[in-house]
Amino acid sequence: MSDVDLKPVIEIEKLNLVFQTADTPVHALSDIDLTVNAGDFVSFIGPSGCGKTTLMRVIADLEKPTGGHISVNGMTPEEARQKRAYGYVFQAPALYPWRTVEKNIMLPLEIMGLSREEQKARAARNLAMVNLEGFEKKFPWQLSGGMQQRVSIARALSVEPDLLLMDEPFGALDEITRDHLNEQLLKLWDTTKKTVIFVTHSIPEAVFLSSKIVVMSPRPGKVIDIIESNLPRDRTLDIRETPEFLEISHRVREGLRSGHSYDD
Amino acid sequence: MSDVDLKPVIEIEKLNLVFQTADTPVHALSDIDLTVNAGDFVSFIGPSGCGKTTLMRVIADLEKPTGGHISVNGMTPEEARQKRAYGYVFQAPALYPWRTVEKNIMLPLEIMGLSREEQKARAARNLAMVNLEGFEKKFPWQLSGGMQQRVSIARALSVEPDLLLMDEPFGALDEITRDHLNEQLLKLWDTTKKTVIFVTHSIPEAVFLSSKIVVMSPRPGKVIDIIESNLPRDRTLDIRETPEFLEISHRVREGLRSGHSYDD
Amino acid sequence: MTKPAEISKAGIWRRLYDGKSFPVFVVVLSLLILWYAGAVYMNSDRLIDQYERSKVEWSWQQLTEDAWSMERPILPAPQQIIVELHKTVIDKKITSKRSLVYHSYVTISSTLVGFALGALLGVLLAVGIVHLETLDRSLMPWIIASQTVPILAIAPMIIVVLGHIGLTGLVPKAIISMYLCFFPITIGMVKGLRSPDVLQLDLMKTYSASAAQVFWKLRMPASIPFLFASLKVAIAISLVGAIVAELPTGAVEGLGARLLAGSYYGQTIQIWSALVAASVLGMLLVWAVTITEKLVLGRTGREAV
Amino acid sequence: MKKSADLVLILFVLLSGISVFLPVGVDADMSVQWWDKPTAFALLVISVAAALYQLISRETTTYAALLLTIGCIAGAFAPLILTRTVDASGYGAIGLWLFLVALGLLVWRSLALLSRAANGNHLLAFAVPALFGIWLLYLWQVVTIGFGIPSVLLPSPEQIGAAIENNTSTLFADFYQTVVKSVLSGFAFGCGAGFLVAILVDRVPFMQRGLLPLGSLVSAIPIVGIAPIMVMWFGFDWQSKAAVIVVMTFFPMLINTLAGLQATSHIEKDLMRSYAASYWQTLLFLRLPNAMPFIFNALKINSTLAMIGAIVAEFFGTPIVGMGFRISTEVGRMNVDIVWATIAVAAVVGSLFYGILALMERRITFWHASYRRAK
Amino acid sequence: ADKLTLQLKWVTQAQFAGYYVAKDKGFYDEVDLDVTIKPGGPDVAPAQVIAGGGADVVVDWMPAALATREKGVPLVNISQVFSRSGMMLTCRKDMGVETPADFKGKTLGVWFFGNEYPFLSWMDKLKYKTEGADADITVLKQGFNVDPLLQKQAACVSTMTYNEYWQVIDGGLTPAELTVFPYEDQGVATLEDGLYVMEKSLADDAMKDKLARFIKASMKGWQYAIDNTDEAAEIVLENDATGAQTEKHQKRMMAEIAKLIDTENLGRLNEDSYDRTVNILLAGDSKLVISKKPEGAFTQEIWDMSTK
Ligand SMILES: Nc1ncnc2c1ncn2[C@@H]1O[C@H](COP(=O)(O)OP(=O)(O)OP(=O)(O)O)[C@@H](O)[C@H]1O
Ligand SMILES: Nc1ncnc2c1ncn2[C@@H]1O[C@H](COP(=O)(O)OP(=O)(O)OP(=O)(O)O)[C@@H](O)[C@H]1O
Ligand SMILES: Cc1ncc(C[n+]2csc(CCO)c2C)c(N)n1
Ligand SMILES: [Mg+2]
Ligand SMILES: [Mg+2]
Repeated sequence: MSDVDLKPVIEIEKLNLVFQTADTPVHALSDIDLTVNAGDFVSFIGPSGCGKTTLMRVIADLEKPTGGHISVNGMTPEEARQKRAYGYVFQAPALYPWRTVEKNIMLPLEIMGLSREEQKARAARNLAMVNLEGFEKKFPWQLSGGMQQRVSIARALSVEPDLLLMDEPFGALDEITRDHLNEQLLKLWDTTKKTVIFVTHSIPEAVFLSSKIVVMSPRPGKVIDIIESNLPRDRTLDIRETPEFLEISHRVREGLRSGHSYDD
Repeated sequence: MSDVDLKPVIEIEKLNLVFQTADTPVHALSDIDLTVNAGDFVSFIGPSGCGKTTLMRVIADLEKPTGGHISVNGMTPEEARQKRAYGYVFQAPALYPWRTVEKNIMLPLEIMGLSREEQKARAARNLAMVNLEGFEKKFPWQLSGGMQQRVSIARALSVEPDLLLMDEPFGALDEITRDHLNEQLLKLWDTTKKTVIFVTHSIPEAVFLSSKIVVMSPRPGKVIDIIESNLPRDRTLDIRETPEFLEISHRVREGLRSGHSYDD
Repeated sequence: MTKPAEISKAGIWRRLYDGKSFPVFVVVLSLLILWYAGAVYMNSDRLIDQYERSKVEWSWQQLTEDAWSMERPILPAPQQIIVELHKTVIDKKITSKRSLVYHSYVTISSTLVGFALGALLGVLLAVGIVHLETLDRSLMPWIIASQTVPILAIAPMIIVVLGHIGLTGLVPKAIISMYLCFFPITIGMVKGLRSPDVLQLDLMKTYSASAAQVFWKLRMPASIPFLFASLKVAIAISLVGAIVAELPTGAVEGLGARLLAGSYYGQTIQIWSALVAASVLGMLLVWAVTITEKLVLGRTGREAV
Repeated sequence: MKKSADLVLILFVLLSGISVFLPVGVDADMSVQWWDKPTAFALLVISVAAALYQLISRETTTYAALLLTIGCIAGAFAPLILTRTVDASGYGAIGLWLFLVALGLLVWRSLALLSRAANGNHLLAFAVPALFGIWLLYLWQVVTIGFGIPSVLLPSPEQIGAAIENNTSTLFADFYQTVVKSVLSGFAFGCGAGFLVAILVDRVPFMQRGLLPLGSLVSAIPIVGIAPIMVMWFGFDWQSKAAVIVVMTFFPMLINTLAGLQATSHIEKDLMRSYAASYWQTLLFLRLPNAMPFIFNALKINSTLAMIGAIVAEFFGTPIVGMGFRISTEVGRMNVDIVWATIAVAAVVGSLFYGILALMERRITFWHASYRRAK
Repeated sequence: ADKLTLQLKWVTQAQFAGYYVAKDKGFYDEVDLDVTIKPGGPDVAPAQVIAGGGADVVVDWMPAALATREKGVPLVNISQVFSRSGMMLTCRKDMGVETPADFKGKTLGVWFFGNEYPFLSWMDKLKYKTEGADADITVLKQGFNVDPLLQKQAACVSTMTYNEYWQVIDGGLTPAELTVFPYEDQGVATLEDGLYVMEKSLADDAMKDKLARFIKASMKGWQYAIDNTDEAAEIVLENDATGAQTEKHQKRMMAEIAKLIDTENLGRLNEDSYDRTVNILLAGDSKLVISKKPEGAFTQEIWDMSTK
């Protein structure tokens, strides 16, 4: 477990969310219980449509739960959002096409009312972090999909939030780039002691990054396993060959398989 | 090497393709040499932008090379296309939103002028193959991204082509579904003796599926390694723990890394 | 790869063919030929009638010649219009009441005022509709209904009513022009202001941005291409509106008055030259909007839709 | 509930309170007060009571919305009674106008409540714009009567309604001539031609490059200019009106259809290519369905253009029947009520025409993203 | 100077020469008036303009003015400039029209917008039905010009002696090829251009004085125009803002206009003509224009004041 103090950042109890659609209601989240402590790196993993994004959106106050209780930093999600308590990386890049890369990163900073210099400085710092120096003045459509996704990561980081919500941020990237960014993210987490909530489809990625892995299953979306990882905080990619790593991977895979609808 | 006769399906020699863009020409494919034999399962792997899609499109006669020579089934790609020699799964689902799932699958069959019953039968068979029975009458936008991608796979299979071109067909799927479809595809390949050309970002997937792995590198897009796999044709997922598998994986990773721009 | 020299040599025809001016030239040329033929066809009835009543011998050649030079033709020949345009655009002093430039100026000024008012009204309505649910629900059907009222038919009454409250001259014409042109702008802007997708809006929500910030940083820039697309439609409409509005003001001056006077005296050539002037004016106005669009969108790095 | 909403209601109560102490009309040179007309005064009290109830309960249910609406309607009858009973030559006075302004606030509030309740409720979703329209008609009525506007300038809705009732057969004959004969044929021919030429031109890109720039030239031609020419060419009956409509509707259809045909994405086209589909198969299976939203866009624009075109063209020579004829003739005869009756018919027919097209669009292009938006 | 606005019935042309001459020659200034002349047009209803307060005096035709009066806009004739009607039906002989009996089954062009009343009275007198399925003649709402006749779309069109008739001639037809039916000859002539004001203007003495001065100067203008037709036509041309009128046409028009005006008691309404007009409008069964004898539709008071 992590070596920082165990102040809970997110507390979720018996959370339920039902979408009212035209035909039948969709029970997207069912009786979710979860606590995330300060400094945790929590990964959500589970088949498509199991509610990972929805749970993340509830935490971010982009979706209202239909039952149960949730608090973020001891406040309601709405208050937390108004306090700008988190940074959110969406599943798609969501860059504004009329703004350059730099201006896109500066957008939240403008809204927060930071000084021009500070905005510029933060944009430059975070662009470097995702290996995109020199692309400041390009427009989003001049970048490849993977590069766009990296810009959106830089944008979320530039807010310098204590809580980082990331929804499949590395989905569109090839393995090498992905490995590289995994290491960068881990370094950032280790040094800044942020709390990170992370959605992924990749078991190795989840195991490599997380201090806690939440395995979910669909219809209705629920948590079927929570795996605490005792891998050291300062890990490198080599750790993926260790037996501890493979063991956790195996447990995640088993959890996934049991929650899956294919029974072959 | 595969046990079917070694009739070459695709022969590519010194193939070049330069895109004329507004500012500088992009050398997307440079001196590609490649032979694909009947019954081969060939995977293209390589970093984003290395020309995998472009090469596939040249084979499908969706892009004209600017130099070199290519033949498909002994014909020019154009003739092969007009003979409807292949089925193509695009990187995006490309379903028509005004057609139901079933109608989307029937589209190529309508164009080929098959009888109504035959169309229906094939649609049903292939929907079952991708585990989407019961979704016939839904519209594409009522499905999740992964389901849409599976419909597009069913559509390509319904043509029952001898040559199957698949561009990252499983990109949007979670690991379990992906494993499941990998197995299905392999079974199909093994029983019908199709030739498959496959693009992926995932090393294990490439190794698990292929009889031949083509590693590419970008700027300009070229082939840097071709790895023949001697794993048996009828493999199961367990094979991923064997040393042979890991050895091939390692060789692919090395190839990828050497062609990659990050040198850390 | 092909060498540049080869491209240019083999491609001179290709380039003409693929370009814009050559196709336009060809189409215009064929239209002109059709036009001349049409002029002979349409005017011949009356001419032959005349020949027969005055019992003169006539030949086809004479018929063609006469058909292209009638004083009050049913369809004037293009060169007659050009001569008339030359006479009224170049030869006349632009302050003269017989100068088309003068009349165009009169029409343009009410067009531009009407367009400005229409753009303002259109954008304001759209902003209201996007931000206030009540307006969205209650106003939209009536905005559509408003356009099915034949404003041209009630223009005279509008002029009278506005005259009653002391608005005369340019203002009533501008108001009629505004009434016609605000509609496409409202529709386009509503579409544009609503074009940001859920994700783009959610992003703003995660920053807990104020409504004003969402408007200025997201909705407004997202709507710019839509705005320009509708402005192009609207400016042509506002020209038509200004011309129409000139009729019931006593048809004193402006292209509309020219059209009407020409029509009143059966001066077909005058009608056609006023029509041509109006169309060219319309094209210039649309072109001006397109240029502005290029400038604005160029700054934001986008291309026109 | 937000403060601004309360403010609106408080303002209403305040303004109507003030109006009670002001004269509401002049009757034979005597100023009339609210309490001279007990029924009207009672109605005012009801509307104020409804506002006060809402102010206190602050409910946002459908029930509360309906209650407030009833208050509005009750209040609205008061000025009607006043303008009717106060001597016709005596105009409304300051108190009446003040109350009308106050009533506007109340109506706004009740519409806001209703539209909130209208989410998912089809009946209410229809009622909100209908009530708004009735409110506009109502204002028109009260203002024309209250300010004593001469009916040769602007008749009241009541007079217009009477004109419609008394002239049904004329109005129907006009409708038949203008809409059934001119508009429908011109619309069908213009849109059909635009569509077919678009498909033709799409096959020959050369024509497209040559023709499109002329499109903006033609769309800037004022109808008042084409109409006399068409009458000269096609005679004074409906054919010339249809011709004007053809000219007006042709290019919007052409341009929209072309845009629609080109709106297919690369990947969708590549898919067809990979099936070695023929040109016509691609057109039928892919490009036409994709162009449908654009085509409907043009149809909707053209529906309003066609109505306006037919009516205006009738100013330039017609047989003595038709909506444009009626409007232009009756203005000269000072029968402005018939003019407005015809305009009302035109507006209703035009809106119906548009509405039918919009419904068809919804049916046919149900798959388009604009109908799938969640909220 | 006192301000006064005059709304014309039609576009600037010699038909209204008197007013333009009075303005140009300073006759209005002489009586301390500042007159604004508003040209009309096909869509301008003078009665509507005056009811809307857009003018103090309008030039209108009597049938329209009386009809308007019945509709509740109390117009009063204060001066009648034209003593005779200039309206005619002009027909093509080659389409078989020689007498009114030939109208049956033909298409006739008529002006509407309130100008159709004399025609309808005439047809009523001839016992022709103009409307409905069993109509004896086809009526066509004539546009702004005489094209229907030139193009044989109609057998007859309405013309004014001073205007459209000459357009027919300019259009290539000769007088010998035409049959004309002046309304005067058919006994259905109604009074045309007269000056009308709202009843309430006559309740105000200052206004009455202003009107009298206006009549005085206007009639001086008309007298001058009749005496100097070519100069008058040129003054009209100068005032034509559309720049569409031709000198030839305006001079011809001015000469014809002069023939319609009696210079004796210039501008005074002849009460016999008034009665005839009213009777024509009241004749027949259709009662299309007015249904009862109008009261107070004219006053001689202003004209009398103006000659003092
Ligand atoms: N707005 C909505 N309306 C109705 N149903 C919804 C809505 N959003 C999500 N759902 C449904 O809720 C369930 C959970 O969706 P969610 O997006 O959270 O899945 P996920 O785990 O993020 O999947 P993926 O891995 O594909 O991103 C799905 O069944 C989905 O269809
Ligand atoms: N139509 C085009 N015009 C110009 N350049 C293009 C075009 N299509 C592709 N390219 C360029 O060609 C190169 C190869 O692109 P390609 O799509 O084949 O990459 P890929 O290997 O499929 O990448 P990914 O893994 O992201 O799908 C890229 O640099 C791309 O920018
Ligand atoms: C649409 C139209 N309506 C009425 C008239 C009739 N009119 C009014 S004033 C006047 C004198 C013309 O010289 C005439 C004929 C017309 N011509 N066109
Ligand atoms: Mg998700
Ligand atoms: Mg690709």
